[in-house]
Amino acid sequence: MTTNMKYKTKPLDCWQWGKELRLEAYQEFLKGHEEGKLMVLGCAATPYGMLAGLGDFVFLAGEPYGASVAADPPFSIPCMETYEAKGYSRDMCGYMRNFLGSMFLDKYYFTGGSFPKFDFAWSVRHCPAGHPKWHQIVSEYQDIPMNYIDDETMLAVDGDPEHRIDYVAGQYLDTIEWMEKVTGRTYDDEKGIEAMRTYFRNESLWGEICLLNGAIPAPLDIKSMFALMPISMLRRHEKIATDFLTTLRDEMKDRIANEIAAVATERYRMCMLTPPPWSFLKVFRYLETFGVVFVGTYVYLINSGEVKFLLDEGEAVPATVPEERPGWPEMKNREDLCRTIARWRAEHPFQSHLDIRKKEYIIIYNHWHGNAYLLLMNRGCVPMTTSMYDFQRDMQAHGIPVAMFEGNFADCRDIDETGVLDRLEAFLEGQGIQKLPSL
Amino acid sequence: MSAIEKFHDILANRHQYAMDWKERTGGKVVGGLCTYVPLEIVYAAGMLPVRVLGTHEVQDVTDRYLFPTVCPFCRDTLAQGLKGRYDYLDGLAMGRTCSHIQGTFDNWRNYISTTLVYYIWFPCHRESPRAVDCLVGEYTGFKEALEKLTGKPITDDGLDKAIELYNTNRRLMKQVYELRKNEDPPITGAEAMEMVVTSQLMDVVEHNKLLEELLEELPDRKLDRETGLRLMMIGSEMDDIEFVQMMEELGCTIVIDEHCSGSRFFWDEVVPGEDRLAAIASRYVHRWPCPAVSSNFSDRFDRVLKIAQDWNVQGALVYQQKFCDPHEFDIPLLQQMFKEHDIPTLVLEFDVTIPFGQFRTRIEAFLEMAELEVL
Amino acid sequence: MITAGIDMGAQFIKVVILDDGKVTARTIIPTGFEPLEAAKKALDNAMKEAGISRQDIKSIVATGAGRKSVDFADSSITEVTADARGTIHLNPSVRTIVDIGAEEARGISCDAQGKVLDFAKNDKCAAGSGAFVESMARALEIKVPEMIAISLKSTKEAPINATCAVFAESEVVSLIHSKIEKADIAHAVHDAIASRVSSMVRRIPVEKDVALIGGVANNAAIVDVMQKHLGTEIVVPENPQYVSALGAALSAAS
Amino acid sequence: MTTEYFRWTEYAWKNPDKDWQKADTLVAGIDVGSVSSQAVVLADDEIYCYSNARTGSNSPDSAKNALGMALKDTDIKQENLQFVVGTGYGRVNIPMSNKAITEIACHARGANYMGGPTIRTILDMGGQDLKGIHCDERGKVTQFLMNDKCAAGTGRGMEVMAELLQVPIVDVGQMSLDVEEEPPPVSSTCVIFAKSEAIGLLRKGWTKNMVLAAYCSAMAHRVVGLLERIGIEKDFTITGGISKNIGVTSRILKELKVDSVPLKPDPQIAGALGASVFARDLLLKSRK
Ligand SMILES: Nc1ncnc2c1ncn2[C@@H]1O[C@H](COP(=O)(O)OP(=O)(O)O)[C@@H](O)[C@H]1O
Ligand SMILES: Nc1ncnc2c1ncn2[C@@H]1O[C@H](COP(=O)(O)OP(=O)(O)O)[C@@H](O)[C@H]1O
Ligand code: SF4
Ligand code: SF4
Ligand code: SF4
Repeated sequence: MTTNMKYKTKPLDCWQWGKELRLEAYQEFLKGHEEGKLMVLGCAATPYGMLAGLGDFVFLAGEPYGASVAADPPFSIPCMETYEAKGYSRDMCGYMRNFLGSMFLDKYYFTGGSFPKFDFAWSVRHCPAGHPKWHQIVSEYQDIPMNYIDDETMLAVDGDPEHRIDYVAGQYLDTIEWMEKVTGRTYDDEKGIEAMRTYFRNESLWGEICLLNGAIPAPLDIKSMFALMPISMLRRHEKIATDFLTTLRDEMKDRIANEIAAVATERYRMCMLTPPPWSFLKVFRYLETFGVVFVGTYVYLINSGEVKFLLDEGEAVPATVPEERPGWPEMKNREDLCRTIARWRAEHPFQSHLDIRKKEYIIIYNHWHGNAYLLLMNRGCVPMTTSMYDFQRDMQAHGIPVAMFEGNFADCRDIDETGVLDRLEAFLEGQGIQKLPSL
Repeated sequence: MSAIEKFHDILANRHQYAMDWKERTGGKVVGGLCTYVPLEIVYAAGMLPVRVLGTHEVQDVTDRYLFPTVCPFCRDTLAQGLKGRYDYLDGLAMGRTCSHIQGTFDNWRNYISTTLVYYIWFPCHRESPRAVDCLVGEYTGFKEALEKLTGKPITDDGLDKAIELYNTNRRLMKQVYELRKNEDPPITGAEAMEMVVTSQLMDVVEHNKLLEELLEELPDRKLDRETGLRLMMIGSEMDDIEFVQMMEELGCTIVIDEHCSGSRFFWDEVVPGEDRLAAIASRYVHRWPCPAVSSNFSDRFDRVLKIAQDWNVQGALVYQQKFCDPHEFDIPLLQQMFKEHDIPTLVLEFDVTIPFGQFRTRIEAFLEMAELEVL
Repeated sequence: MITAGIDMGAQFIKVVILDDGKVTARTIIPTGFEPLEAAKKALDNAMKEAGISRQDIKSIVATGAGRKSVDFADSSITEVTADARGTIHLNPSVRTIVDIGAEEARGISCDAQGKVLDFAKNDKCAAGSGAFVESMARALEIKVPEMIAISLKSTKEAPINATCAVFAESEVVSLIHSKIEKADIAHAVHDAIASRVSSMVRRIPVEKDVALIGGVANNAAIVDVMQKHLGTEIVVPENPQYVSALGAALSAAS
Repeated sequence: MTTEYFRWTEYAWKNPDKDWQKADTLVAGIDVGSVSSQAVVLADDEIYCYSNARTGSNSPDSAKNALGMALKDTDIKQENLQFVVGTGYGRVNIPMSNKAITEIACHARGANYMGGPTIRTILDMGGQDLKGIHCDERGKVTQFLMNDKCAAGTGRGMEVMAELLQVPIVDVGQMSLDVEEEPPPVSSTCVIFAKSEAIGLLRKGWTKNMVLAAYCSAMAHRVVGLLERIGIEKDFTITGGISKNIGVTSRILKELKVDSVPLKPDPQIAGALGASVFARDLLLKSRK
């Protein structure tokens, strides 16, 4: 094995810009009310571009916020302790505990100021019971209205039946009326549609970026992906995000053409299915000392519909935006908008049918030229862990080596760092991968 | 044998009962995970719906299928399937509730060979006016699947009859619950629980017959012990009769409950309508909600408080399966509500097997809190 | 060629000296607070036993939880690799290895060359380990060997549910109170451990032959219940506690 | 036999000024805990004698032993006791008791006896359990919370630590305060894992005092978490064996920013004392 093979590497040109955009998004919250914007709480999968129909808004998704808090233990621990002191259990979703704790403490992470008060909360029920229940607590505590969309469709192997789409689309329609009622504003269909067009475009761009990472050497590593992801997550409805993502995509193509790597010593490529352990991102750095590079994780590809899996061909391609798809109507009015969102979401649900997901995992692994999967067992997240063993068996049956470790990935107190590193080292040893001679 | 003893017996031999039923009637048996499978439709297909439950034994067969933080009830349930105790099932159905039981369902589908495994995508946005229509769509598919399994159509007549029988069943159980309002209830909490759990396992015709017998016996029945403190039980899945017995022996009586092997399961009837499936769907959408499908605290809390007051309870035992997030979310506010109404609460967390010793101390201390007044 | 393997366990340090594939010395001493000193001492003892000096040893490989602290070793390998190596050397037909040590248990699946295919470890729970046996023996107020002996004579099932070592201790005490025979309690203790370990081991494919190694493999009662739980016969290689150290010494030789 | 560092000295005490023969009521409370057992004899409403012993492997013997120790230097015979209440984890297996009452009620009652009617919150830290208890002015429990799932942060955990570091348990608290700077708390209070963690710290060159400080503060922190869930109303006091471990208690008080009412003669007998107070009440009631 050529242990010392080195690729060229250099920092991303657009990195600084990305950082600014990200911070801007979080800071907007402070001036939101002053500037007369609507302040809305949602979750990562809420198609919040729709809110544009109500005028200017700022949107906060609970999970990325919770993840940011989790990555900073001195801030995170008091949050979780405050949450527990209210009588809530320690074994629940870590993002949520950080988020709610921060609300109970009245401390907003990004600025240290007080926690924003929302005009309303609007979630999707993409993890059974989770998000609407979480928002229920916010709604009780802040005394604000809440609503949610139940759309975590169980994609039947041969597509969702029409009545489910009717139900989901109908909920979006009802929500628009509800929003008008609770905000006293009138919904402008045109604006809502326009923002959602941008939203879809940006999702597809992000999917394209993730897929480009299949190149050898990988132009981006997972740490950078996680850092840039909030742009695709929080600013999906903005044109500026399109500009940024286009620049990023082009830069990646450029890097690929010139074989510029994210990690100079890349020699073993690993893939994941879930978000990372936020308080323990150094695990990736540690594995780099073995020449291991993480090229991507499944969840950020599908959680809002960025990639299309061609199951029969065994390929993954960037999803086309709805209006460019054969058989999908142009969005002309509110009904079209709601139906399009429902269909779009149904095709890329967070929890599609297991048999389909298994196929997708293999496809994306091949696309990324993976050497192994790392499965993270997040104690705080039942939806993403219940079937992990099943996936593990399936991957192994396809000859894919699988490493695995568990912990609560948004709770720094609940992860045994030494144990985990030890376990990963044993796994790599089994794969014949040794630590690189110090560089 | 008294009706109460019969319930007890059937519960202890529930698999035998189901297998005998198959032999007697030549019918098929469909297992259900959770309480969102429309019993009326299964019964109208000439099949016996039975709820799949665990046994509270230690087991080591599920660790390779379910992650350790899946609730113990779901692990216990899957273990039964893996051990082959439900091999007699012709079908298994589930109505969407929480992600834990979904894990049980998925593994059942993949690793246990039951002929028909069916998932009903229950619309969990119960407040949405569109939920019933969606559920009718789901039921239509479910009905077809059952018809294919039996080779016989499900008729409107059959549905009417099933609706009528289950409504009767619910009404009779409610009558029994009414008697628990008495100053000295004629039936213990453990016995009442056996009655409800058997209703989830038995042919409804036979269960109705036993209920009628029971309602004749109860007026003359007196418990051989004092009622003690009147308690309510609230929480996630609960069929640990032994635990309830232990608890009541310590000097209290469970007079009312709110869980899915109790009131929550049978409280609401189907309001018959021209469109049978819509009538049934409406019942399941609007029924007393399991917190796993409800994102509206007050909907549940108002009902809980009302029965607590109607049954004149002096304390509430709030329990949850370990790791059960849908219920954990509700507990702090539920406790707060009880506190505002001067009803003391005790919260317990259940595992497949429970530490009797520790629980005992807590329950006794809880009872003492109310009783030591005498000193 | 002479090589040495050092297994830095949580409770014991084991050293094996290998001379052209033959074990010439085997030593064990408690890890204590100064593991590095202890490791040196264990190695010294081993060299004495083998009648060799430091210069004779071609290469030293360390393994075990404290492997990285052994500054005089030439390299280190994880316990998982060492276990597989050592076991296959002794019993080439083994495909599944269960190692139960003082604080940890693991299951390893490997091929005929000793290459690790998959493995599972217990996460942050001491309930399936030697420490658990020892603390239960304390609760029973008997010594471990006696506990093993009476356990093998048990005739009745008794339940132990708690997985937290401390709570299990009080369960043991309450079983004593309810006049359950000590033999049956001892059996229940072993059964509880075996149940925990085997449910962890089942996460990897369990194929024959199955070997049990680590210090706890000396515990005949555990071997007995493990066979029942895994539903298969279990081989215990000679000197099971030294298998990791042997694996490290073998790795030093290659 | 090697030294057993976890052991504290067993002891008994007798009231020199009281003549039990003159008392109208003579009752006892016996607390058989998971680690320790106490017996308290109450003559009228005054403590006549008490003992504090280690629990053995069975409750009846432990109860007999504790009572025997308390009565040893007196001429009271067991038959002289008019009513006995058993409490603690072994309460149902105390042969000489007339009634069993939980340690939760007894600790509240005992704390009320020793600390006065202003006590509202009691923290009982025993061998296996942590309890936060609220009571009213008569010492009647109004609410309580116990740890479950895991025994981290209890007396047994502290014993394992004492044994491991070879420090007598009675010195643990003082030593843990004897550090220049408060080290960060250990991350795991789980009894088994704290052990390997402590070893790791010692290997890193920490002193025993620092390890103890880190462990005591982790334990204090855990306890504070439990107390915050139930809420603290003044006056506050601490009972149980760990109340004698100043390393833990001082850190708890510091974190909670409250004072605790000292309990005389002995916070560890709160359970048995409460039981004896109940015994007296029950005796008087039965006479009516
Ligand atoms: N002869 C024996 N009988 C029973 N148990 C034993 C025996 N020898 C060792 N053990 C147990 O094995 C454990 C130590 O195993 P070992 O593999 O050396 O652990 P580690 O490598 O973690 O230090 C101890 O817990 C001890 O109780
Ligand atoms: N004198 C002492 N100094 C410090 N710690 C003590 C002392 N006596 C007892 N302890 C601690 O108290 C614990 C026992 O607490 P106790 O309340 O007596 O237990 P139980 O639950 O059995 O009633 C012991 O495990 C030990 O950690
Ligand atoms: S999906 Fe998992 S991580 Fe995300 S909110 Fe739900 S429980 Fe938490
Ligand atoms: S409480 Fe709800 S989700 Fe849980 S078992 Fe009962 S019906 Fe199912
Ligand atoms: S609602 Fe709770 S008890 Fe019921 S299946 Fe889900 S996690 Fe388990």
